[in-house]
Amino acid sequence: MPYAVTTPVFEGPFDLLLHLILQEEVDIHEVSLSRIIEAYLAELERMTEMDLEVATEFLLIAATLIDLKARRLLPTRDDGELDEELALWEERDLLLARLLDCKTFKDVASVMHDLIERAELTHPRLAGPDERFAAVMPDLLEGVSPRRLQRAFLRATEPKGPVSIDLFHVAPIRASVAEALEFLVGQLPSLGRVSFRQLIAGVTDRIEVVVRFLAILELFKQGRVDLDQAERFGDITVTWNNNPDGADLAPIDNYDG
Amino acid sequence: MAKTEPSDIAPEVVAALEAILLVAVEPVNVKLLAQVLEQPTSVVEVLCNRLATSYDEAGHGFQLVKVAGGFRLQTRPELSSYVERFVLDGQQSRVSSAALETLAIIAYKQPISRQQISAIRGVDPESVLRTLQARGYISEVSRDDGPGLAVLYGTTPLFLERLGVNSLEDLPPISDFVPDAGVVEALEAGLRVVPDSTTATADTND
Amino acid sequence: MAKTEPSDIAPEVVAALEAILLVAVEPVNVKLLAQVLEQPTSVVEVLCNRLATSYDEAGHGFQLVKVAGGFRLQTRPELSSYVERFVLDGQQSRVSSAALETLAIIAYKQPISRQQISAIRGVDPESVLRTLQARGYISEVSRDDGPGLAVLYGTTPLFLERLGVNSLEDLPPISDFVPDAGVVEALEAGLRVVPDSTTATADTND
Repeated sequence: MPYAVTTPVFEGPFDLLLHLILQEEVDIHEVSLSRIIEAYLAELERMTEMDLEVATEFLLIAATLIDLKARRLLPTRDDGELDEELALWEERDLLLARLLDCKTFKDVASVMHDLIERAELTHPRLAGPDERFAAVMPDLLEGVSPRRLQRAFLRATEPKGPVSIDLFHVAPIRASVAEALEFLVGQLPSLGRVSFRQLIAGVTDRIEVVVRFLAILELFKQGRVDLDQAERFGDITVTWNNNPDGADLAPIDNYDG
Repeated sequence: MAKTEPSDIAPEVVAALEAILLVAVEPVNVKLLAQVLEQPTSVVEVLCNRLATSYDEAGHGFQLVKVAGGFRLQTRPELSSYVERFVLDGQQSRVSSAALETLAIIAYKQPISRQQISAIRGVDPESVLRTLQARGYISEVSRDDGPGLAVLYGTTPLFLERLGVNSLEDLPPISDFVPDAGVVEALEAGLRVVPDSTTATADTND
Repeated sequence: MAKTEPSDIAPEVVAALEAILLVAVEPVNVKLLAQVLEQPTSVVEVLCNRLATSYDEAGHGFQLVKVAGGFRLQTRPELSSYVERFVLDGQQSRVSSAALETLAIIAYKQPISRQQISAIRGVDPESVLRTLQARGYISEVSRDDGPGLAVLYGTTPLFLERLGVNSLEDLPPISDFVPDAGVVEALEAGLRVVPDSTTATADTND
């Protein structure tokens, strides 16, 4: 039997996170992240009837936030644990991309709501042809016996069992960093120097942009490319490193979309 | 109190009359129209007749006629060949299994509301009801006396005729029904924890 | 053969068009109308639009609109209070906001798997998908060819009918909804990674 997966107030962890950041208008220059985490944990506690999957999602995001906060509190070292910092940016960018998607469709949903409301003011003609045409109507019941009608009734009223094997957990993740890497390694050597914007030309899915960006970071980590960004929010120039030590690409972590 | 003359009637009331006639599936009697429009029945009667005349004069493909104690919009007789062609061309000729299940529920449980059917099938039967009603197999038989005054559906004489039975009593009984092997299996499958590849192919169509 | 101009059309064809629209229970596409009326689709399209305009101008209580890929007769929105008083059963139960958001994702990203929807919403949409499917707003349109053979969902014509739009292209483009710079900035700031000390001074130079 289905179970409700909604908490009374928030429809999932993104919903809460969006609300906290956008509606609460927490002071973003001071303690934003810790306030968000606190509220998050409070919400988690409030979920008395816990659904395991939802709770896991909530926890996962709370953990990510705590991670972000914790690193912010640590002093930066100039020699920098570059890998760690990159990983942190990756986490944040994924979260940000998902939040933006979530926000986009929340706004779409409200427009759809308005469309439905407007459409409900009209009522279609449903009467169909009148009895004068009964003789012409093709007989839909041709070949239907009383026995078959009985069977249809029994089928309709029997308790419903599970109809199919649930393959939810093995459904493919479309945007994979490995695939993006493969694509980039195929393209970059011939391009030499190219802007990130060019590399994502024609990509419409935000998550794919993020994944492609992560792949670039991965290449940077492995010394395959050099990155240069002239100004904040400016375009990033990617330069293929032509003479690496000849080693194959190291295995990479996979990120969940 | 001054008597309302049809000539004083706001155009909106005439438009509302047309709107109601458009959505009505069965002929609507003047009393009901009068109630919804908040006008005296005599005025509504005049308005209906006037509307009928104006449709005739404008040469519309539909007409407003008084049948079975009420007014209804229907197609003009001269155009029946087009309507027949449309009815024959535009529709599939076999009942879908969803439609048959809905029809079976109505046959055995009538009078029954859309909500009740939905509760049994787990699916909103709206579009199926449209089809079945358009085919004349079911009709609105009454209104529930609950708060929503929901429309209750039942089967028609045409349905019995097409099924080749004399009356509803001649349908195979379902009350003394003992679940057969298939149902027992389905119930067991519902309780099974480990996914079983056989369930995917166990769907037996008649 | 001489090209048929809508102006040459016999009044009977227009009347027949009206008759067909009156008996249709679903939006009728122009191709079917053209077939039954034995006219080119371009002519039928013009006739339908002309009819729609003439109904508007004459102030009838009904209108002709293009919805879900076809033309249908429906009541004019301004008269909804009258019609609702008459049609008591037609009330749809509300679509929840969770269902609407899921529906929005499916509408713009179809075909899409449950897993992909979950990635966007952060919530497994299983029960919502079941509800939407039961209502006939979405259906399983295909299978992913990846290893999981995940079911892919898409919206149905009934969904378009409920929204009162003719096709998916009539929905506002998704680019209209991409959060603006202010929102992106707020989110970025809320999820700031860089230690506070460095950003505290860096935010004056935009």
